[in-house]
Amino acid sequence: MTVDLASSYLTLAAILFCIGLFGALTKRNAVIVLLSIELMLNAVNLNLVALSKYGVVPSLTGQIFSLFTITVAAAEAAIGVAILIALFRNRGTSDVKDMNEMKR
Amino acid sequence: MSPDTLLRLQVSDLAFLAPELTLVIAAVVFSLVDLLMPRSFNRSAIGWLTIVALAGSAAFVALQLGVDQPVSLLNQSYRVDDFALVLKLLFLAGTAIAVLISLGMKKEDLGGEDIGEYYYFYLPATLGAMVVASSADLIMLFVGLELLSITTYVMVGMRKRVSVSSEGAFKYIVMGGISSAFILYGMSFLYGLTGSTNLLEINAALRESGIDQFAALLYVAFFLMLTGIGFKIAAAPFHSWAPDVYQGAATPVAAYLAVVSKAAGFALLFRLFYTGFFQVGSAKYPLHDDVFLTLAVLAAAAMIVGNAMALRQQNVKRLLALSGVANAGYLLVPIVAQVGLFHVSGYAELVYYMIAYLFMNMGAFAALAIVSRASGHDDMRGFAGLYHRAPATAFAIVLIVLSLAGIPVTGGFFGKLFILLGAVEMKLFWLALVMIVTSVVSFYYYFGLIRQMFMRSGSEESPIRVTPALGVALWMSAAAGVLLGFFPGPVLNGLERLFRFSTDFFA
Amino acid sequence: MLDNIPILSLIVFAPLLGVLALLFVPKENGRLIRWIGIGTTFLPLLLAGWLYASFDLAGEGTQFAESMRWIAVSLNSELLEQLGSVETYRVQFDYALAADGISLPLVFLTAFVATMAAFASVHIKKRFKTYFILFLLLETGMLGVFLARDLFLFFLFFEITLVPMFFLIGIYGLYEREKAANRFLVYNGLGSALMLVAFLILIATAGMSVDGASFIYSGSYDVIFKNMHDAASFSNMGPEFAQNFPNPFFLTEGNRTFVFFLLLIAFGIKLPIFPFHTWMLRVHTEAPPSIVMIHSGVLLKMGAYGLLKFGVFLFPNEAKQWAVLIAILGVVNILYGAALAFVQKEFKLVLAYSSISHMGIVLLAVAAMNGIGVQGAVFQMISHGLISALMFLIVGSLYERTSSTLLSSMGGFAKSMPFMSGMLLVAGMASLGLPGLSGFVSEFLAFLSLFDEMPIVTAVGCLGIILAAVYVLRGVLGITFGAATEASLTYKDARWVEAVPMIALAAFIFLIGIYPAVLSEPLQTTIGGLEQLLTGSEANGGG
Amino acid sequence: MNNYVLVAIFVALGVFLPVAALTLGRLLRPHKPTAQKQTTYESGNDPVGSGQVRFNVRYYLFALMFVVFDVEAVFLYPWAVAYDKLGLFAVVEMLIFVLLLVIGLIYAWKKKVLKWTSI
Amino acid sequence: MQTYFENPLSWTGFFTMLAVGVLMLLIVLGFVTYAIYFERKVIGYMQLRPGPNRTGPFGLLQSVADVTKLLIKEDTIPSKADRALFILAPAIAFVPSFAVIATLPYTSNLYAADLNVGLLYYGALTSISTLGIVLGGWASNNKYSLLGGMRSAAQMISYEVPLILSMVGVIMLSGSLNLRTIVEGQAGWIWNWNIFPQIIAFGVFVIAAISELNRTPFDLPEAESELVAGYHVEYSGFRFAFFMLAEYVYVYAIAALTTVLFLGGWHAPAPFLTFIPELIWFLLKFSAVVFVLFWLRATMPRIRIDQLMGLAWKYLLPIALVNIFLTALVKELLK
Repeated sequence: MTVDLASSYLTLAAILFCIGLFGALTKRNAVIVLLSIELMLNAVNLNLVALSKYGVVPSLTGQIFSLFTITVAAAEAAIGVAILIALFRNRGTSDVKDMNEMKR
Repeated sequence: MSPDTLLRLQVSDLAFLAPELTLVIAAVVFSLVDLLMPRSFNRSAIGWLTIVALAGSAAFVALQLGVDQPVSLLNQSYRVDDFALVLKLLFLAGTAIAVLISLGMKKEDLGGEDIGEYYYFYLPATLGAMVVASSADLIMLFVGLELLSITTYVMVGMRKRVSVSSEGAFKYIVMGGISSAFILYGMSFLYGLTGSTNLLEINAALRESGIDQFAALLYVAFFLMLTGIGFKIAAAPFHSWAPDVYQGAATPVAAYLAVVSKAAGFALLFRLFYTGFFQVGSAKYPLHDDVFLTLAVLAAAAMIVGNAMALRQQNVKRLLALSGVANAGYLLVPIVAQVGLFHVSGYAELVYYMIAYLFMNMGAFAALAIVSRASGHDDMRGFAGLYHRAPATAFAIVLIVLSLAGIPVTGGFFGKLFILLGAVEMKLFWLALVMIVTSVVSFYYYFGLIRQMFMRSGSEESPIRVTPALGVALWMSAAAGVLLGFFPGPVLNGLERLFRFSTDFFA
Repeated sequence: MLDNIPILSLIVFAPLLGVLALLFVPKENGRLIRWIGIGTTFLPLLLAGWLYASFDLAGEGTQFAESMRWIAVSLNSELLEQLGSVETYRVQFDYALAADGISLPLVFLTAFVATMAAFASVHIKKRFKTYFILFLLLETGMLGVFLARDLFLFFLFFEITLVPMFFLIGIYGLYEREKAANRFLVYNGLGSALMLVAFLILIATAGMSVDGASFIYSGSYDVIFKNMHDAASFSNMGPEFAQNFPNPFFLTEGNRTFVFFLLLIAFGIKLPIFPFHTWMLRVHTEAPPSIVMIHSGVLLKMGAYGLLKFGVFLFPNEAKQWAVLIAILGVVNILYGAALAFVQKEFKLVLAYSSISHMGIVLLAVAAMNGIGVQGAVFQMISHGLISALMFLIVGSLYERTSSTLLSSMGGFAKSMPFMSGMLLVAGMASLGLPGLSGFVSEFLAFLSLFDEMPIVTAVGCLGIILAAVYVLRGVLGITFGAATEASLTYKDARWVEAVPMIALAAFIFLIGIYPAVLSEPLQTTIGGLEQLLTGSEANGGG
Repeated sequence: MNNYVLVAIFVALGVFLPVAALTLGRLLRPHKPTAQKQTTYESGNDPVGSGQVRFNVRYYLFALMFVVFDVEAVFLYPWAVAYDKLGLFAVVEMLIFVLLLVIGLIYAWKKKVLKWTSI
Repeated sequence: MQTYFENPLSWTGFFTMLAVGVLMLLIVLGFVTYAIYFERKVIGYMQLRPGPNRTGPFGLLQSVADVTKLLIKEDTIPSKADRALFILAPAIAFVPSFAVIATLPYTSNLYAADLNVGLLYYGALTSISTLGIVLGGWASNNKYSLLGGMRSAAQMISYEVPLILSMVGVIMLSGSLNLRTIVEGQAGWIWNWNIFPQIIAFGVFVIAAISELNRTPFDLPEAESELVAGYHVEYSGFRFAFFMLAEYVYVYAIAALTTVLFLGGWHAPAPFLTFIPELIWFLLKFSAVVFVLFWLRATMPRIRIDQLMGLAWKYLLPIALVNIFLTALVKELLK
């Protein structure tokens, strides 16, 4: 592995991933939560693309993989927002803290 | 990999993909039917057609069973082997029962206006599960998994006017998204360290090169993937979403999540960790052993947490969700009890328990559908006095509950028994103890249902009407549970004959 | 003639005939249901009597053995292809029944107590059909436990008793019935779970046998028994195999102790041994009398039987090694039960604690680890089964009249109910071990057996007998001759449907007390082998 | 690589221009804010309520459609570039893929997503 | 130029590139200034009026004067607006419009950045401008601008789909995403220009492109009659100028892209006309496209919004898809 270059990309990806995870788990606004998940997936994309060039065995597969990730992320985001809209219509709020109708 | 060297799909290969194609075509056709038919058209027909499509697909799968040499399609990324075929049958059966349960329920409790969509959404979801079972490539695994997940997100949120449904769906999509990200992140490292997304190539690369050089990253990859898969199979400590999501989902959808979705998660885990990490490790970093030790700990945690939390539940859907958490723990045990001198992979045990789990869980949800149709809620007290209102149904539910609790002579009992036997063979005494003690704890809440039905009297005394579809689903599950209990031999022998570790995973 | 008839299967499954018949009777027809229920219990009783009569007293080992392959699951065929010489490798669970000297009297006891309890079921007032179906299922389970010759089958029957009991307690019990049913289920479930683990470990190790080119794991008691006592028999698998691999079927010293303790706890819960007894008190107080008869009379014996058969017979070395512990547990049981029985205000609780105390005597006898000890244990099991059945039968009848079992509310029944009072006295005297009654024989044997080994422990245990006399007399005399209330004079004596089983039970108590050979002779057939086993095991020990 | 340096320079210039122009503008233009000037414009009336009103969900549906077909393009582009090397089978595969998406379009059409009914 | 691309980056190379960038910026600004003048003149003549003719000779300084006016005009930010976003929005709209210029080739030797994914780069960057417009509409905290912004975004993303898909046919013909390679593939006679084999795609492309530019007949986001001025109601002074600037830079970009993709770029319509310099050919085609855009504005009425969306999804998108497979089919048949 071309350690230097790869590791800087990987570090960036790791940071993005952690920010995304933090946001997804702690933010109150549902839209931000969804965005955070997108951030996590994009961190993965960065990782994949970086590793496809600087990995142990460089190959194109990583970039192909990232295409699929992008697609899936798009679908997930689309459905996430759709569900959020349905929820907003029922509940009138997009605050994650208000999603507690089902505690027991 | 230039395009010229790609192993392309041949027309002759389509025969191997017949089960999947059946579902795709059916989904497309049904969606068009649903679109083009007038409003007066009874959408239940689509439900029945869905069952027909599932049966057709199952027939194709059954025809392929018993392959000597697995078929690899699409540049080695898609495998038709017995491991996958058996699981596919399982998925299809589970889906069919879920659809059957739906057919016995009120339209408003499922998808309301979108009942047509509701029915044919089962097809792509199941297709996703089947792809997961068959794929030997990270990309394919991921795509299959996401097809399943994303479809189920929608299915959970299908009841747009019901607030809990949307809430459950939102929680599900957030947790599902996070878990996908974890799995992907782990996969990206695995890819980076081997330069391939093919599981066999990954395994070969890791074994050849030795892992000392980048062991840390490999461990990171493993734990990331495990976390993600832990979410998907709802194993503790990654189970927190399950009760909420199940409660929000329509009953058959919850059943689908509990059975098919979970089984697909196991297919993923089994294939990924067995093929990917088989005999990978070095003296300094015994990755392979660590992987399975971690899984053992996860199994124990799931069993303990799931059963402990289920004790307090009054809502049956939440209860079943947590029972599903515990069952995820049980199902992990045969995966942990892997290759030893006289024990090769717990595949037969795993699948046997999955079959039993399928029927008992589907039966439990069918029972819930019957009861909540009458009472209008999912609470435990809806079962009160059921013995007086519908004795036969109560009896069937007893059979199902016995199977869930693992009391002989039922499928659930034998499932657990064989899992335990495997664990004991591998000298995993502590895990066996945890498993059995926690399943005794589960008696308390499973028999809670029986207490309600036989020892309490409900607010109403009028007989409960059981719709034919629900009745069939319930009795079929109960009967299957009992049959599996009395005659476990043929099924297990069949599984044992079909599955070959060396060919199914490494050919 | 008997060779051709699967008599043991008939005994076990005879109650199911009743279940089948009951399914077709409309539930409104209470009378018919009762008669079918009671009538059915006579089938196994008669068969068991016949069995007892035709048991070959001169024979050794098991008799009337039946065996049929039930589940055979081939394992890991994939590995075998590489091994070569082995053709099949499977787990096999047989449907195997057999009677030996220990199970024979217990089977009879079960069938007998069940019939008596069926008579006592006249006190049941609701849902007869369900009641009798469950009752008969329970009987099948109990009979199966004592006859099963396969570890797995044993476990199965053991578990089968749980579910009907759960229902019977939960539906027909008193006010706190659900709690009692839950306790019962969870405790016993735990016990059977631990038992299952122990069994599975045994099956996966000592359960191995080689039959030609087949490797078989089985739960067969005989195979496991043989393997446990003859380390060399493991190697009946071909020599070339033994050379190539370390024997994977070997139970290490630690493992053996582990399994032994699993079994001790598992059966200890059922027995019940002191810290695990709380569930049993609830069952005794909350369950309907007929069910308590079964429970106290038979179900508790399943624990003792299992401990003997699996704990002691399969692990004689471990049992010997820990005999002091078992003995101490026994003494604790005796004294604790007796002491608490003394202070109870509820007659049912007096009886419940007395059961704990009496089961302590069984433990004590087991700890002796010799022939007389085993004999004492079985005697005590039978004797206590009969006595407690009689006691609870009477208590049930009394409760129907008085609606209370508080000692303070009962008294002076000798006048209004002379027959029942008499029976109560008989049971009480037997319980405290009056010579000529069954209790004396068993207690005598138990203490005698242990005296050589552990005189001090035995002496302390004997204290329990004195205490027993005190609490039994306090309870029984209070009820019969104590101060009568006004109401107590109005009660009617036993109806014939109550009287018949009382007389029958009392008759057996006398029979064993006067002519113990009726029990000891069949016992000898099994104990003979045991003596040898226990003395010889040290030489062969270590598996 | 250097191509991208040039691209970066273009982006930087693109950023630089507004910054420079607006900074320059600040020196030149007058700055006399009054409350009247800073009210939200609502055709001369006093503004009512918040400006960030809830807008029609229809916009979201268009966004969804866009995502679907934009992502389709992500797959079509590499396919188109490598088209000469892929052969007829790839055409059929892509045809199936596109047909599935067209079914999505028909779905949206039938569900009246494409019909613009309000603001 | 090429040497700087191939060799390792040096300071000389960097400053050369910087110079190129600044030059392009100036050219583009010049273009915008005179495109506006040109547009007003064209429309003026078409409507039988002279157009701007007071400031400078023939009114040539009219646009300069307008820009100056905007520069010294007071810049108000509504008190209710989201200040940070309000300031950011025009820049977000403008930056990508300028950045896409980097990849456009003018002649076989005259180009800025030679990206092998040029077309993808173009498509990716242009969609960012939509964000600027939505942000502007949102940040103003004004109902008109919000609706205008949303409408504009809806329109732009709707037309982006056929725009992108119409280019797939061209990519299939040339087998590359590099704009220079695409132009190289159109050498020779005029019928080699992509406009002929890809006439369907060209039609779709032009319609979608006009709509992307928010120009008549698709200028609904700024429909004065109902939305006052659309997303930039609240903008004044130079911030407003940047929205305008972005729009006209896109006119430049689209015109150049149309030339490159469909009109043969710098190639002469016939081999014997190659004596005329490539740049001239390019500029001719480029100017023609720009003229057509202005011409359309003078001619067409604004269409209704329901027609607008219907056109994109119900007609252009299926046509674009059909075009892809027609191209594939024809290519297979000709093989």
